[in-house]
Amino acid sequence: MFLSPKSSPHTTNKSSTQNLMLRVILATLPAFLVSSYFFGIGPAINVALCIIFAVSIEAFIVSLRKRPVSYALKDGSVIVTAVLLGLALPPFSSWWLVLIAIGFAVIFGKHLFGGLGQNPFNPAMLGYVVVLVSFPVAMTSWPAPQTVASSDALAHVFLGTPWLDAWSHATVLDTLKNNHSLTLHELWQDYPYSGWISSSSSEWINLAFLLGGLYLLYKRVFTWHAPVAMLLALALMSLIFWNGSGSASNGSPLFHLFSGATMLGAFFIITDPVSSATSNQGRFIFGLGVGVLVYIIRAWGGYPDAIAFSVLLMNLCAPTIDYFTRPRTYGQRKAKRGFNPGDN
Amino acid sequence: MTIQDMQRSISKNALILGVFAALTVALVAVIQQGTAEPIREAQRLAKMAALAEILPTKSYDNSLLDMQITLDDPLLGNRAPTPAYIATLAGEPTAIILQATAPDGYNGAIELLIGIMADGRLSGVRVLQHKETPGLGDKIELSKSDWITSFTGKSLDNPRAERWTVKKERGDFDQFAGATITPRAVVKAVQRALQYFDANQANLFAQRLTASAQEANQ
Amino acid sequence: MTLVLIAVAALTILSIIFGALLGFAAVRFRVEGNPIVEQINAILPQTQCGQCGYPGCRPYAEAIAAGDKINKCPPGGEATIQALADLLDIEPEPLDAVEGEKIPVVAYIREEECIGCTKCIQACPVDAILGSSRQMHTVISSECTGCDLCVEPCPVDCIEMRPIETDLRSWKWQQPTRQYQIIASDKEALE
Amino acid sequence: MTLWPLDSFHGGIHPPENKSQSNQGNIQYPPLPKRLIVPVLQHAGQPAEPCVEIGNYVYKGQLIAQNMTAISASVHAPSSGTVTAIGPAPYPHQSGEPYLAIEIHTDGLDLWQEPTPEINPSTLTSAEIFHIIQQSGIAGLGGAGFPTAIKLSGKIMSGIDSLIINGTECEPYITADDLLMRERADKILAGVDILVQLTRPKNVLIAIEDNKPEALAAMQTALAKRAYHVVSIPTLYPSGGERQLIKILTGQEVPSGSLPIDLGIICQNVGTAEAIYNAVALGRPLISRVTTLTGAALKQPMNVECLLGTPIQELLDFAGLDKQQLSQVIVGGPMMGFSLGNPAAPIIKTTNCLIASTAQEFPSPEPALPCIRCGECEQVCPSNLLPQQLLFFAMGEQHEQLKAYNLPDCIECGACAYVCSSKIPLVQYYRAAKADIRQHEQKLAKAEHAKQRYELRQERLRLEEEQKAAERQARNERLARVKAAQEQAAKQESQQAQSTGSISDDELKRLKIAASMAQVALRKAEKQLAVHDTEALQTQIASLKAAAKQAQDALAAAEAQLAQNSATSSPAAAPDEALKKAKIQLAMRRAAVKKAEKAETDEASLNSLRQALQQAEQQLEQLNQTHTKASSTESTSTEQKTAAAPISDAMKKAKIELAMRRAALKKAEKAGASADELTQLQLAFSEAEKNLAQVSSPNNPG
Amino acid sequence: MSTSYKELTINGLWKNNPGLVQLLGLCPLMGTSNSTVNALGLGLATIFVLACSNAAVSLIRNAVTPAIRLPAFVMIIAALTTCIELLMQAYTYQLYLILGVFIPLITTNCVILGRAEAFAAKNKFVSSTYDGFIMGLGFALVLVIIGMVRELLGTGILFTNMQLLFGSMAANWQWTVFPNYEGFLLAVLPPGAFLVLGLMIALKNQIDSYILARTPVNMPAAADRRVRVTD
Amino acid sequence: MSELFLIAVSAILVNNFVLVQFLGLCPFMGVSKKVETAIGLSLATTFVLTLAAICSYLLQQYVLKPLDIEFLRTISFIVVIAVVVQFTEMVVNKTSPLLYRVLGIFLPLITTNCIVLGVAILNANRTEYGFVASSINGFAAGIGFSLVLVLFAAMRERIAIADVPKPFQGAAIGLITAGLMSLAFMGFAGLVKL
Ligand SMILES: Cc1cc2nc3c(=O)[nH]c(=O)nc-3n(C[C@H](O)[C@H](O)[C@H](O)COP(=O)(O)O)c2cc1C
Ligand SMILES: Cc1cc2nc3c(=O)[nH]c(=O)nc-3n(C[C@H](O)[C@H](O)[C@H](O)COP(=O)(O)O)c2cc1C
Ligand SMILES: Cc1cc2nc3c(=O)[nH]c(=O)nc-3n(C[C@H](O)[C@H](O)[C@H](O)COP(=O)(O)O)c2cc1C
Ligand SMILES: Cc1cc2nc3c(=O)[nH]c(=O)nc-3n(C[C@H](O)[C@H](O)[C@H](O)CO)c2cc1C
Ligand code: SF4
Ligand code: SF4
Ligand code: SF4
Ligand code: SF4
Ligand code: FES
Repeated sequence: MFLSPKSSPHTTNKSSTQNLMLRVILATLPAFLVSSYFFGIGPAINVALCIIFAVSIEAFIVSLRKRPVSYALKDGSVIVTAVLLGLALPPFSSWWLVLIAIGFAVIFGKHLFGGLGQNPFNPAMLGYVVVLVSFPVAMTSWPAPQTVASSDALAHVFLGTPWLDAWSHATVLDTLKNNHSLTLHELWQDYPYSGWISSSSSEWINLAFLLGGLYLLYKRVFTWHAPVAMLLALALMSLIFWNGSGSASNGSPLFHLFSGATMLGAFFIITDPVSSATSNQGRFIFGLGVGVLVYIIRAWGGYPDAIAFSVLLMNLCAPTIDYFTRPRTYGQRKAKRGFNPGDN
Repeated sequence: MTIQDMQRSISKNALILGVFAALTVALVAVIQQGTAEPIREAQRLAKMAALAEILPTKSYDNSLLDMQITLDDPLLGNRAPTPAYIATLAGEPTAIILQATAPDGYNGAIELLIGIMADGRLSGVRVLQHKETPGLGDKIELSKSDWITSFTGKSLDNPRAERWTVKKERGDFDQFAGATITPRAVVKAVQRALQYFDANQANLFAQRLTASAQEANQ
Repeated sequence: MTLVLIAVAALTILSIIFGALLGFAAVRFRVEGNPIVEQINAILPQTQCGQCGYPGCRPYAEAIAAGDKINKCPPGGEATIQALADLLDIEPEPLDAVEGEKIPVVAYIREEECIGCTKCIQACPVDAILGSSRQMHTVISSECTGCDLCVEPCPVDCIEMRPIETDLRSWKWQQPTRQYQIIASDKEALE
Repeated sequence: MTLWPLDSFHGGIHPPENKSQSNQGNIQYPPLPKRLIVPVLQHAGQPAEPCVEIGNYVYKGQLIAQNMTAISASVHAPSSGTVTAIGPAPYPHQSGEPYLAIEIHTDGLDLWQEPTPEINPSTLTSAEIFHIIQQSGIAGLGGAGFPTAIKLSGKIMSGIDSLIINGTECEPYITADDLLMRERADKILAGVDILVQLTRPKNVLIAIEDNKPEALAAMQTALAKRAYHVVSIPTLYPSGGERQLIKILTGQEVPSGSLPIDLGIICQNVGTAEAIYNAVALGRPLISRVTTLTGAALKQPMNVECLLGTPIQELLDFAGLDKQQLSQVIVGGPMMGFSLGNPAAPIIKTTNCLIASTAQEFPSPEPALPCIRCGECEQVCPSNLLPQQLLFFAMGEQHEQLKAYNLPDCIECGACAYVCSSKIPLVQYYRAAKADIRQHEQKLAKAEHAKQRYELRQERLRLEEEQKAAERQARNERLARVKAAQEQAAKQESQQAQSTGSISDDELKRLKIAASMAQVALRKAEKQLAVHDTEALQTQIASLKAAAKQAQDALAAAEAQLAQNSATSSPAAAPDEALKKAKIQLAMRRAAVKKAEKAETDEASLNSLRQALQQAEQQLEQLNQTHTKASSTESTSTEQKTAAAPISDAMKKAKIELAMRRAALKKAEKAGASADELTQLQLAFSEAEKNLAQVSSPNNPG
Repeated sequence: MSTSYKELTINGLWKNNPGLVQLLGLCPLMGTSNSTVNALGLGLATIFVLACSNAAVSLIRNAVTPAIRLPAFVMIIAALTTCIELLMQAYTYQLYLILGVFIPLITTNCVILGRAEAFAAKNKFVSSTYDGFIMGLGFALVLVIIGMVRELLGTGILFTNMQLLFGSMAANWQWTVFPNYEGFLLAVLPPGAFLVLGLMIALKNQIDSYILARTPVNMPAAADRRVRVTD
Repeated sequence: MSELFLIAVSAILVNNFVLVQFLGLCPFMGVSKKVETAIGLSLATTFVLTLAAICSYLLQQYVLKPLDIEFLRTISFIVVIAVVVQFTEMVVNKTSPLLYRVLGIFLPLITTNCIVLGVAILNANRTEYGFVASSINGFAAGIGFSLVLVLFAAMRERIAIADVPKPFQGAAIGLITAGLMSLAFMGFAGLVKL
């Protein structure tokens, strides 16, 4: 009769993981719309492909493991991964590139470690980095905003018709990296789309991500610690190493905060609860680390944008951060942290 | 533990290890003796092959390796003094082979071997060593792409100085898709080497005498 | 040829010095005993049952220290293997036993059948059986380790191994069943 | 209300209160039940031992089970009536398993044994008060049920710092303390007075959550001139937890592993205070308590003062249980209570609330999703633990890690599971892990114990072996010396040397063990000495050496005496001798039979062997009889014999026979013997059984 | 220890494979497996050193004292490594340049010292030599397979530059498996090495458990092993 | 000065000896199941690495080079390393039980750790490295090793309790994690151009 009695508590609040995931997806909507404004159906194709591939791969793996498929899929986390990856990949990426990215994300990033909640690395960023290092050319070819016709785009994505040189367009960060002679003004000036701070599509997209992020913060999907720490660190670093001029000086704080994937990273990526540190203190350190690394790699490293690498690098540190930021439990004299050779 | 104990242990262990050392080192030394010559030969051959590749065979009749001088100049970008080889045809200098380093490759320094004819034209360029990304920057290797041969025949004023860069920066040289940094670095390094040669040509060819003297001394 | 001689001489001298140094250290800094055996022994369940193939836990500990497998102790089960693997920093292996882990048991002597032969007393490694010759014997169940060594020697088979009784106070919570375990099909999985 | 500086603890949650359903009316009195089930364990600790028998008449308040150990509480009859059963009975526990209880059929008279005069507690000494509390079976009524007497026993002499009276009642649904404070504030305070008299605290703090304004007002009013502080604390679950409350009120944290009393703080529930008043001033032991009956499946949620032992079913019916609606009964609050395994179970001292819930009220949980480390749980944990880490370690059964992450400090409050967005039953993982750890630790302790016993045994065997060897040698020497002379004497001697089962033998064994233990201790100390050479150790070794020598000497003396003894009592050994021979013969025959059986010898030879065996057995029996006679007539002491009446030899023999047959049968079955072999053995077996029956029937006095 | 040759073979190639099971010698396994030719070159060198060092150690096993056992063994291995280094330098100079530091590092390939300690120090000459050879072979096989997988995934081509090892006749052994292949850089970059080896180990585990599931377990009699603590 | 700093950054991050240059992988995989042991091995390795870099530099400069017997480099380096390690172990074992628990038990593992010999040889190959640069490189290699080892160990502690598919449990998932670590470290590519 009472074979396995259920323990207290007998009541819980209304929060649910599915709900959380749903909110995150919802919060990406502004950025998706802005992105679509600039790149047409590009983002939509990316996201759609990602979701289709991601769900099928997850279903396949779960059934390989003889686990209930519907149970694994219903949390919706794989869709979050897919949406975020889809938004991070350059628009009009070939279908096979998307497949490789999402495949690595879901298989190596998530399921080899046991599925939801157990992956040490951020799956979306893992997938991104895999294709970035494997196909750097394709991954650094962003189309110039509003230049690619839908039909050409579809042909490129699915049939592999070659990329027209005219489409290709260096992002601000690329330019910062490769051209050490522009003034800051020129850096922005190059981009004909009038914007708020200046004129690049990336500001608008970043602003949209910021909006979505604030919504999530308001809904208490995550705490402020990681995003604030990351933006703070990035701003501080760029302030310290900025000499006021243009691309020779690694860029101003505003430049760094609103270019590349900064806001996507701050509010959607490093807030991934699974792969970041757990305590508030730990998350703060995690965010700081990401911010500093982003700047180091952007300014002095070999890759134009650094969110993905920085996140992976800090994912790497997350267990260690957790290890060293354990809170002091009630009634314990001090927190059990770090290296105690004496015990065992 | 007694003193004798210790003495016995010390002498025993010392002896055994000493014997081992003698035996193993003897083996290695013998092999070394046997291979010393082939190794020198292999190194020589490898170098010869590399040098021969960038000079037309008909342009010289000396043994390049024997006509070696040592150069050190900031324009060459080398970290340490490097050898250079002078080719002569019937005693007259016809070309020089320099080593130069492009310090600003994508992943670090790229070491180049540059052959320059007496008239200032490039007879050929090869990459000795680099750390560029496989699949991207490594197209500067001849085995991956023949981009590097595009230098042959170019000289300091062909193309003009401002066109000594990649096409993207309105220069004459191709870049690889997605990898501008590597080719640009190589182009710049070659250009600097040409400038160096231009400035020091007389001096360099004069050194050949000292070089051969050194050779004789050795 | 001189090179060979130089080489041999140089390295030989070096080695003689090193050999002497180590020879000195070997005597000067000799350490007795093998603390690892103690640590291993502390992990073994001390049932002294001999199922590991050694006469008691300590001998098995010594064998492990000398390189034997760590998966031979059925009473210890997975937990012990895991602890040993942690201690020795090697991969845990599945238990090397036919039946795997057993439920805890104690010996029980059906006293009306006992003929008082003392065979079981002699067999019990922890002196958990009380009685003397021609008297009925009983097991002090709090001392019995459940090793069942006393069962076989008994000429009248009056000893049986009974599961340790549980009641309300020894009742314990079980981990909730994982969700996928509930719904998972029973087909052979990749697991 | 006094202004008292408040601190706060980490975390905490605000679940819906649901208190208004049950705190509207007054405390009700349900009818006297026909049958009371009074478990002997109603508190934390050891059960009490029943001290009545079936059929006894008991008065109300009469002691029916006595606490035998310190951490235990006595149990008294809640009403008068007849004891009708003592045995396992339904018990309020999540497992639904029964527990030892005393069942009383009430006679409806509700008779106290003697009229109890009211006394003024201030006339009593501390010792007297303490004695009364101890005798009255008072255990904490706040939920944990810790016997109050021990809680108070600690530092009564020196006085304490703070006495905290816990009226927070932070769990949703429960209103028992609320009502108690509203209606019986004076009694509670009178109880507090007694506690104050006993413990002389510097501060007395009565903590009440600010969602109970009536109770606060009532307590404040009743306070009159007393210098106690009624403190209103913010509503936050689990501020009623002892440790959390102490943090709120004093800013101090009870160190892990120690008790509030170590900080000079005692925390008692308001109900406990009332119970103390009842016991000390009115002479009434703890036999009833106020319990909240609530839940959507009840028509009239209320609070009742009910007798301990009242079946829960009856109380629920009293409050108008709607059986159709009922989905589960929760004992305690929704956060920490358990769902009742068996509705026939009674109210016990710790039962502060019963929630008869409907399915909508506490819907069965959605399937748990994996933990996503969202950290919600960590934010609310009042112990500042990392619940998600604990969860992973619990799933991986990593006990060391669990301890390193302070699982033992988890108070099982359920706040983490309440907020978990993946709806993981976290507390259950922790409970299971705690139980596993406890079990594992017990196992370790046992292993250590076994190791010691094993080593002692090995030591003993070794010593015995040495002893034997020495004796053997001595014997040989002696034999050589006396050579052919007095062969018989020599033989006797040797037999005595081997003889077992005499008194001094036991003594000898004891001495041997003592000697060997002394040796072991000595050797250990010496080993230690080899490592660290200290003076203390050296003196210790010296004394140990002396002790070892003493033990050896005593052993030697005893042995010498034994030798003498056996020399003098040699005639008595004669029948023994014959008996032994017979036994040996018997054993040999038996072995032969066994062997033959194993070797599957043909029936005929087996039979002949069996006959021989029987003969031997008969012989033995005869001898045994004469021996018993002899030993009973002779004045050899029989200390060593068991107190149990000796079973007649015939019977014993029959039993042995039976047992052997049974064994043979079993063995054959195991070995897969052929069918007719089996039947034969079975026949033999049943014969033996019959035999036994015959022998035992006339003999058996019962 | 008298293990049969069949057992040694199975051990070295599969059951106790140094690369897949013992996880020893990982550095060359990762560092030189970015193309088939590199892998093959180092694999052959390792086989040589392993077989010879096992042989040598088994010969001298009784002559060393515990204090200098390690230096002595290491010295033998290092000497053999230096020999092969010199030989490669003389006869496969280009490959020698490519493999670089990994050739002298054969000295510290844990498999070699591991086998010296675990097997050769306790066994006779012939079986030790054989064990060394087989272990080396097992190692080299894994190395070459990883090399092939990485080369193929990374470039779509197999057996490039075989002339470095086999001379000019091997120059055209190159085999373009996937024409027009974009190249999956990850495979030839450092992470690829770890991932490919990880996947290979998983594959081996899966094969093992498949085999285990197919073979009926013959229950060993538990009682055989039971030792009486008491008598 | 900045040259030395760059050498250190390169050895620790950009060209991390373990994840990028593939040295010292066996102990990296073998002794990374618990953070505590990983820290012990880290300390021991850093110690030996620094010592070995110093010793081998001296040996190279003052014995091998003058005598022109540089072909004995491998053999003499490894013998020095083995002897130093073994001697240290014996001394520590006897003199400080605590230090032995923390460091000593790992010392024997280090002789066969490629990273030690590897750094010594790479230093010797880099003719431009002087004494200080060689020692810094050795020390930084140790720090780089320690960094990834400790991070990896903390990560493996977490993976040990994850529900990893059966064939991947143990070494396989460890290697894959290491691969992903190496992937993350690729982010430092191009940071320092040495
Ligand atoms: C993994 C990776 C490796 C790269 N390797 C090289 C390289 O070897 N050489 C190079 O010039 N650029 C390299 N790059 C740089 C990018 O391709 C960079 O965006 C490019 O040089 C800019 O060139 P573009 O002007 O043709 O877009 C690499 C980038 C990535 C992501
Ligand atoms: C073994 C044990 C011994 C205890 N001894 C004392 C004691 O001596 N004094 C005391 O005040 N409380 C003692 N307690 C009780 C606790 O302090 C505490 O009051 C009890 O566990 C209920 O608290 P809770 O409901 O907040 O968990 C003891 C508890 C246990 C488990
Ligand atoms: C989470 C939690 C909540 C508790 N809430 C209350 C409460 O509201 N009221 C109360 O009297 N005891 C509460 N207790 C029990 C107290 O910790 C403590 O046992 C009690 O106040 C001691 O008094 P007693 O021995 O008189 O029962 C709670 C315990 C826990 C662990
Ligand atoms: C706030 C939030 C942020 C998330 N960010 C990511 C992300 O950056 N990348 C990703 O793959 N999944 C993300 N997820 C989804 C989910 O956590 C992820 O699939 C798990 O890492 C898979 O185990 C996010 C989920 C939440 C609630
Ligand atoms: S099997 Fe285990 S419990 Fe039994 S003797 Fe061996 S080690 Fe001890
Ligand atoms: S009584 Fe039996 S089962 Fe128990 S410990 Fe002794 S021999 Fe083992
Ligand atoms: S149940 Fe334990 S872990 Fe959970 S919140 Fe309460 S004290 Fe913390
Ligand atoms: S609240 Fe639940 S899901 Fe969130 S971290 Fe805690 S246990 Fe995990
Ligand atoms: S092979 Fe490099 S450490 Fe083992």
